[in-house]
Amino acid sequence: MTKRTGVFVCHCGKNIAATVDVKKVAQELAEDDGVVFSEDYVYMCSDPGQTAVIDAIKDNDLNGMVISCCSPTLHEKTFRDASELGDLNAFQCEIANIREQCAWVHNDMEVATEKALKITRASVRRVQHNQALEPIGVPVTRRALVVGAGIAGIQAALDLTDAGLDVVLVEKQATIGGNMLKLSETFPTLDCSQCILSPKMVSVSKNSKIKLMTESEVESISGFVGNFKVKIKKKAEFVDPELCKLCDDCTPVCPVAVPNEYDVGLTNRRAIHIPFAQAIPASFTLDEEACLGLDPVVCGKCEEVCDVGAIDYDKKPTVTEEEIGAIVVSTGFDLYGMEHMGEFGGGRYPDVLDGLQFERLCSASGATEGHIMRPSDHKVPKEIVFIQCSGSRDPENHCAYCSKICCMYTAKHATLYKHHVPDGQAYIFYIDIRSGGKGYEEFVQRSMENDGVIYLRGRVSRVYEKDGKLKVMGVDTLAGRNIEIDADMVVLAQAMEPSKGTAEIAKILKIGRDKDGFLAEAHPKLKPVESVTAGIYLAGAAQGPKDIPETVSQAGAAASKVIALLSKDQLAHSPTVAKVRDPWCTGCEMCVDACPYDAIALVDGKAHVNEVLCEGCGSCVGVCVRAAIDVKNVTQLQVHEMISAIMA
Amino acid sequence: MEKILNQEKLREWVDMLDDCEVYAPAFADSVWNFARIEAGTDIDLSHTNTIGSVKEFVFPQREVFFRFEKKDGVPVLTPTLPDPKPTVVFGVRPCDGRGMPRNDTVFNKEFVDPYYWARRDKLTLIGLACNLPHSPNCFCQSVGGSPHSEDGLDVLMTDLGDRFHVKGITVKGVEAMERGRDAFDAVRDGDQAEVEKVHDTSRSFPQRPLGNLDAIPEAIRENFDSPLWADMAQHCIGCGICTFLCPTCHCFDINDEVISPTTGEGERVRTWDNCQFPDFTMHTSGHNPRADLGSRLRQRVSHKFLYFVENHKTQQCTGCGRCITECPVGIDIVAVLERVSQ
Amino acid sequence: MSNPSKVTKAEDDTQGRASVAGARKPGATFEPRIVAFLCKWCSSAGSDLAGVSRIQYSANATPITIPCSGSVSPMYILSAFNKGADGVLISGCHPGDCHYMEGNYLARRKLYLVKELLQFIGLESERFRMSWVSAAEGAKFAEVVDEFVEDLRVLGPQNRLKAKR
Amino acid sequence: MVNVEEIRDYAANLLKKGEVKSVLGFRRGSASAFAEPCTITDVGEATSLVWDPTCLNNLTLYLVKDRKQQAAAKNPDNRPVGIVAKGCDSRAIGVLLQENYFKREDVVVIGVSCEGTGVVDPRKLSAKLKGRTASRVTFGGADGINVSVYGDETETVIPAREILADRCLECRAAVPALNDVVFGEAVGAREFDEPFHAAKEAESLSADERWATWEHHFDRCLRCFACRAVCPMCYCPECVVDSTTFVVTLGTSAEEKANRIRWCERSANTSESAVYHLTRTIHLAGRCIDCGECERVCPVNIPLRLLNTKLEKEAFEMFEYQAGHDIEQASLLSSFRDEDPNSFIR
Amino acid sequence: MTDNLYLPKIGRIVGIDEETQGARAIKTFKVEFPNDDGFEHDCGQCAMLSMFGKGESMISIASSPLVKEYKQFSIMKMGRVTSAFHAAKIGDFIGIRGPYGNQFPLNDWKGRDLVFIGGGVGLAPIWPVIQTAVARRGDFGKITVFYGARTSSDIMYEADFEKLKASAEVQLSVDAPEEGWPGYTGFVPANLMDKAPSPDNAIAITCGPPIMIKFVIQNLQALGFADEQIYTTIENKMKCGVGKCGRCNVGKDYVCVKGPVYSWAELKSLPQEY
Ligand SMILES: Cc1cc2nc3c(=O)[nH]c(=O)nc-3n(C[C@H](O)[C@H](O)[C@H](O)COP(=O)(O)OP(=O)(O)OC[C@H]3O[C@@H](n4cnc5c(N)ncnc54)[C@H](O)[C@@H]3O)c2cc1C
Ligand SMILES: Cc1cc2nc3c(=O)[nH]c(=O)nc-3n(C[C@H](O)[C@H](O)[C@H](O)COP(=O)(O)OP(=O)(O)OC[C@H]3O[C@@H](n4cnc5c(N)ncnc54)[C@H](O)[C@@H]3O)c2cc1C
Ligand code: SF4
Ligand code: SF4
Ligand code: SF4
Ligand code: SF4
Ligand code: SF4
Ligand code: SF4
Repeated sequence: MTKRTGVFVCHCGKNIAATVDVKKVAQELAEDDGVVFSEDYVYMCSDPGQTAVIDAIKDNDLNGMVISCCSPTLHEKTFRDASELGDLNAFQCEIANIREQCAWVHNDMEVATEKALKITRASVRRVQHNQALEPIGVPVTRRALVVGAGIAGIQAALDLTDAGLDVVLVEKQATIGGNMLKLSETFPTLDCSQCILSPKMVSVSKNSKIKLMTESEVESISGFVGNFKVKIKKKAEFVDPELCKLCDDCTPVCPVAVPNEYDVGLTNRRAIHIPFAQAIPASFTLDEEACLGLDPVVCGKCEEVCDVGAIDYDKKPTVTEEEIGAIVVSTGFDLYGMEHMGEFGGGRYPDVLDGLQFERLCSASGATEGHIMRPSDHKVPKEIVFIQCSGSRDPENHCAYCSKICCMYTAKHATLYKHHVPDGQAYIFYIDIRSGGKGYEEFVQRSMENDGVIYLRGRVSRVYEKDGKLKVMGVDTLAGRNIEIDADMVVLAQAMEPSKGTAEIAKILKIGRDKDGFLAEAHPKLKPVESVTAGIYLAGAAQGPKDIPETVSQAGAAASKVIALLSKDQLAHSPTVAKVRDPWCTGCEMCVDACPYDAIALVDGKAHVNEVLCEGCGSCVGVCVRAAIDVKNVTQLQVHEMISAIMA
Repeated sequence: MEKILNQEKLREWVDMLDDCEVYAPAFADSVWNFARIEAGTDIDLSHTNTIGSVKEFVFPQREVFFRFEKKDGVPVLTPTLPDPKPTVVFGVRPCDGRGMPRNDTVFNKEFVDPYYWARRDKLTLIGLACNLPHSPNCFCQSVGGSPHSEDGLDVLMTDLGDRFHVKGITVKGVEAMERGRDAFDAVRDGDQAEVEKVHDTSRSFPQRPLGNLDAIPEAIRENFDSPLWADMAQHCIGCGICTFLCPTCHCFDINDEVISPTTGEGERVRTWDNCQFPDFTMHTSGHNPRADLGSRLRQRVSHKFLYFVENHKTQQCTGCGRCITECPVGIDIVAVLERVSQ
Repeated sequence: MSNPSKVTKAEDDTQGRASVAGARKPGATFEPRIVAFLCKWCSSAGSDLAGVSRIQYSANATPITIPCSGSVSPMYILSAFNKGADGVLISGCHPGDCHYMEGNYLARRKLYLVKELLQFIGLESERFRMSWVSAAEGAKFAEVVDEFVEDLRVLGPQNRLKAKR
Repeated sequence: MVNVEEIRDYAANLLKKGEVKSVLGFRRGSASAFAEPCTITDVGEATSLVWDPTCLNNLTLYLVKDRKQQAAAKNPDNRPVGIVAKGCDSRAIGVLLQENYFKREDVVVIGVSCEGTGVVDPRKLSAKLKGRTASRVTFGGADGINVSVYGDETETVIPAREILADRCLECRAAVPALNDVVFGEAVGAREFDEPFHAAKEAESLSADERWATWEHHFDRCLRCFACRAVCPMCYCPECVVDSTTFVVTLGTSAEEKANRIRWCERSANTSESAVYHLTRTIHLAGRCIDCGECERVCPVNIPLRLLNTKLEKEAFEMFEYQAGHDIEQASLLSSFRDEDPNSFIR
Repeated sequence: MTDNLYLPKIGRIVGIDEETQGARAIKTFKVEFPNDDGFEHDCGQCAMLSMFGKGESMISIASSPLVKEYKQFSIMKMGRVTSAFHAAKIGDFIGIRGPYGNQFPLNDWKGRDLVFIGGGVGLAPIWPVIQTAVARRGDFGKITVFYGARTSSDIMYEADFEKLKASAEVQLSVDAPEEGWPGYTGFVPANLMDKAPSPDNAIAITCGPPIMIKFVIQNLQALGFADEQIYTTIENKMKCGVGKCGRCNVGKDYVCVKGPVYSWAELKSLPQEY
């Protein structure tokens, strides 16, 4: 086919034209092979600009065009849409980025023009080998999977069912609720966490559109957006939730006591137990690891006492496969391990607690039924020190990022402490206070003013035990003095980190993680709830530290993305996928091994690409020694042409 | 012109050719090959046959025909005819020497190849007779040559132990000898006899027989469609070493090498090619008249021992034995001819 | 374990400096030509960020945006050098951050081998460079390019693999 | 000592029982003192089989050739092929199996252990004889290799160390691991030379020195592609460095042929030859099993093995990868480990 | 100094005709010599055409030797060079050297009937013969032209065929049945058999795809044409065009020099290598 390529060079007002001689670029390109139209224009993306493009396509019968303008992330879609309006396939339009990658970063006109020419010329050579492509249509399963049933997962699941979708809600613990279940009151309004959470948990259990699977984890996934197949492994269900009457006859007979995770280790529980009074599903559960061996010969006491015969040691783990259209991942957070905070006595002194443990101390359902007392001697602490940013914002030793909520929950903790111990004194060491949020700043102010909390700006260098007290050595940088406090209790506002197993689930679901290990959003601004893999969305603290309101809104956002996605009969998958040149392929399977999406399989001894699974990353291209595979519209020929255009 | 050159005077002669580029065999990377000689002291004529043949001096691996570029939209061509310095090559074995006239024929017939001749005209070949065939694969005598053949050489030297007998054969050769006049001594009584003796001895060394040379063309012709070829080429890997190293193989490819796709600059280049490569004869359509190794072996052998004979009345093989010795899988043109002749 | 790149790096530098200083005419600055293969998701976005932040850097590197550093065929690198590039840069996402999960790990292994090979045949080690630049690291991108250009200025034009025409 | 009669009997038996259509082995040829490859199909021919340190070739190449022939044939004969294989050759079979080039049941591997020796390096021999041709090369037992030169039939013994191929001196797996039968003693590693020592030596030179070496070599390359032609791993239907479209099917369009990428030109000069050799080296990363064939066949003796072993060394030291060792493993370039070297990246 | 035979003359495309479309499109190019250094040619000869940067291809000169102002070439899009031609515009420059090869011995055919049988792009090499024969109408007996294409829109030189009808018998055929097609439907060899031209004092000249030639020759023989009465041209891959690069040989003949025109009698004496 004779090449009829159009080139459009944008001034972007003065943004480009100030450093790039756009006229020259347009003129020189007009001389290039196959270029039949080349012009510059003040604002390509404006309405008249786009009209000019559309007209030029028609008038010159263009079969390819390059818009030399800003980054393709901004206007690729604009121009591809314009292209379609001009009856030119969207994929015959390419963007040459001469603004961000040229005009804005250079100031010498001659040099920048030279580079703009190369960039544009390379794009022209590329587009001349572009294929017209149509998006690949994919049918949809109208069913969603939510992984992790903290508040994020619960909210997302409920929102999804509101839209009439079926949901599979997978939670690895025995009850849903996540970390919020452990909180006592919540800032800034100090309403009781469980009071606002329980109704939602109950809605989940009552909701016929939700298939709740606790003590379950995603084992593997195959398929693609709209058509995932997910294998879910459920631990052996030794206690039948249908039969269990919550009589609590079993726990007294159980000889094993282990730390209770819901009390963050402040209390113990039995091997057979109910995690929480309000647990959903409401049932006792048997901790396989703690149990003496599921063996009636060794123990078998609980089975004996259970009247209804709800206990069965012979139950096996089950794996079910679910067909799923889209996924919300809300696997939440864990607190950064206390053992890392050796200098603060974390993990060493019983009276150095983390934030969640303190929540449990404050909580009426907690170990002390809401009385704040030292775990070591059950004395009421009179002097209490809170250390903020414990493990956060410390790139050298701990986490580089700000955990965002610690300022707020520490203020909450100090306030709650004053409510429980009016004659006590609370100190807070902080670096600075970050209280952005509705009513948050006021909340912090109140804790200072009404509750007499002493805020000390500075770092704590060491906490050690001396004479039954915890000596807190710190500096007050505002006053410029060293500070020593003999505290009864120290609470570390530990950093939030991705919950254990985030790496694994990310790997299983083939979604990326950011440098801190949180699940990576597709775009930090424009796609904050999308993961990098189509059809998988993120919600809650798994994506980054956040508080409940933010978690809930993100969950809603993720849900609405899923709803939008699954509202279509067919999904459009990008057609820039890999294509095998059959006669060249020898079936060596290197591409099969390299493909991160398992999109390639051998069929009759030749590699075959499942276009719907293929994301067009080109990992296969990079490994095929025979050059038998290419990604459409970024073929090796095209890259070769670009290299030669640049080096010419 | 016949002269005597004492062994130690050889360098003097070389030094007196200082306005020429002088090449002589050198042993490097475990092979003998022709290398530029800077001074007479570098010369070493203890060589066996060089791996590359003298054809490289007239038919280099890469020859630029012309440069092209676009000026104001019009192609401008600049021919790049070589203009080499006069070149003298020492130590050319007679089999290589015999290759030259055969190449001359090819580059002269019907159309004269200016690139070849620009180099050829400046080339003087100083041969060295073989006192002993250097390899069991030599068969120069079986193809009508001899270890002291003068065919194609400008000068023939014969090693008499402490001295060389040097014979100018062509005008160019005599000229080269004239230039080194002072280094030479006159031929004395008995020298001639000694030369004869050396030549006789080397001729008497057994060489691989080819049988009746005249009967070979007919034998090949008869066997054109024989399955023999495929059988004999069974282990051929199609590498083309046999032809690249052959002093008489001259096939080439012509390609455009682009320097800048934007300015349309580039060069049209001739490179070596040969009939053992699959794409040599493959049409764009994929059709290939010589698609298998058997037919390609047949082409190589037929070209040398049938077609060339039909066209030019002589074999296009000088019995240097390179294709036999260097074939990585032991394909042996003498054995092939033997089988075909049976 | 001996890493030849480490052993030879210092030498390369000094030799490069010495030979180029001798060869270059005084006053004439040599402008290296770099082909930069940028991953669409990170380094290309990072260079966009450099643009948005108006960070000024050398114009010697012309970008080619590719889907992922893992899609780089060694042929691209060889070809760029063959076509006369003084330096080749490949920039992708930090380990663990690959938009496609694993592409950059595949790239790392492959490009390590390419780098080792190029050095082994005696291409100056500074001419081939790989970097991790995320979408957030506009400044780093500028730095990587500037540093590269500086290093190449010292080395002078690349003639070893450049097509002899 | 490998008893060649055993190999002959075994081969004859395979043919007799019809378990294979042919046996690839070595026989004495007319062209030189070295053995030449042969394909025997008749039981009677088995007596011509030989086995000694002049059996240089890696016959695996002919398994590849056979597969190509059968694929093109109208009536393919897909019966198994027997092959005499040294340690290195069996690794080549391993890689080909790993890459699904054929199936295990398509080949009967008649393994021969190189025991305490290996094969003769013709280049070393040529260096010793200053280019003259050996007329006889025989195994001289523990002492080394007996050589007599054409025109002078006295026999000299050259110590094995001085004449065996470098790869044999460095070999750590001289017994074919992949086999159906092995002849000879299982002497695996021997104490001649450190693996990769030539590559390590080269690394210790400066970049300029290394370039001087390779410029010299690339410049000498004839671009005959014998190195590629002989390589069992270069089985691609069309090599990326060729600019001809070899694979022409009904569906191959003119555009496709016209747009065949020319990564390098056919010209034999340093730059184009460099692209060719670097391409080949990188394509053989994790696939080259060090049979040394490319180096052996090179008419101008370019030390190609050095390039390949360089990457073999990196694969081994950096990625703990050895070509042809594990046919189930993902290949070097299509796999990775989290702990792969990272420090070279900025 | 001798002429530099590898240095092409510069030609300029002054006309482009799209003959057929599809996978194997054919275009006819009219080429002039802007430097007035053109050459004369004979029927059946070829020229090496080049697109600088792409390479050279041997192409038959499709215009009559009597036309001096320009030369005409019909090129099928096959690979690198031919695709470059297909992308060319009027006004583009090309390289051209030649003429190469032998010619149809038109003078030996005086007074005889001429039967031309062409298919596809194979019409190009015999077209100048037809043109010349028609121009020298009196020299020959009956002139018949058989030509077959896939469909009616694939017929080359369509306009010229109309003119041709005045001086020759034209037998057109298409492979695929078409509504309203006045000519023959079916392959050329069948059409030939159908019309059965007499071999008496006739010469048959055929050119086309190998498979067509094979059947045409079979049929001609069946009609009683002797081997000496049948002429065709053969194509082998060529690079130099002057008998040196070594690849186009059929037996001892380099087709670029001794061919491409052969009588069937001659061809039969050569090995089958084309
Ligand atoms: C000490 C402290 C005090 C706080 N106080 C407040 C406050 O006062 N106000 C406020 O707004 N916010 C507060 N927060 C923040 C609040 O806890 C979080 O915003 C919220 O819990 C995040 O909810 P989530 O659903 O994202 O995560 P999580 O609550 O962590 O839920 C994640 C769920 O996913 C499950 N899960 C994890 N991995 C898997 C897997 N692989 N498969 C299946 N299930 C899995 C977990 O078991 C868990 O149930 C506080 C946080 C802390 C640490
Ligand atoms: C005597 C003769 C006359 C011809 N006349 C015509 C004609 O009139 N019209 C027409 O369309 N075609 C004709 N051809 C065929 C034409 O030469 C090839 O189709 C053309 O060379 C393909 O070149 P390419 O560059 O497109 O293909 P590529 O495969 O890209 O080119 C590779 C090179 O191979 C050579 N080559 C490949 N196939 C052939 C072939 N079949 N014949 C000769 N050389 C080849 C050419 O040198 C070409 O430069 C003729 C061929 C010959 C020998
Ligand atoms: S890597 Fe290439 S040759 Fe191997 S299976 Fe994949 S596409 Fe085919
Ligand atoms: S005969 Fe030998 S040298 Fe010639 S191509 Fe075949 S294998 Fe190579
Ligand atoms: S055919 Fe062989 S023996 Fe004869 S000249 Fe050529 S290389 Fe020498
Ligand atoms: S034998 Fe082959 S390569 Fe040699 S001249 Fe003849 S055709 Fe050419
Ligand atoms: S060099 Fe690479 S592409 Fe070429 S044949 Fe070898 S493996 Fe295949
Ligand atoms: S065998 Fe030697 S000369 Fe031939 S291409 Fe390979 S390296 Fe070059």
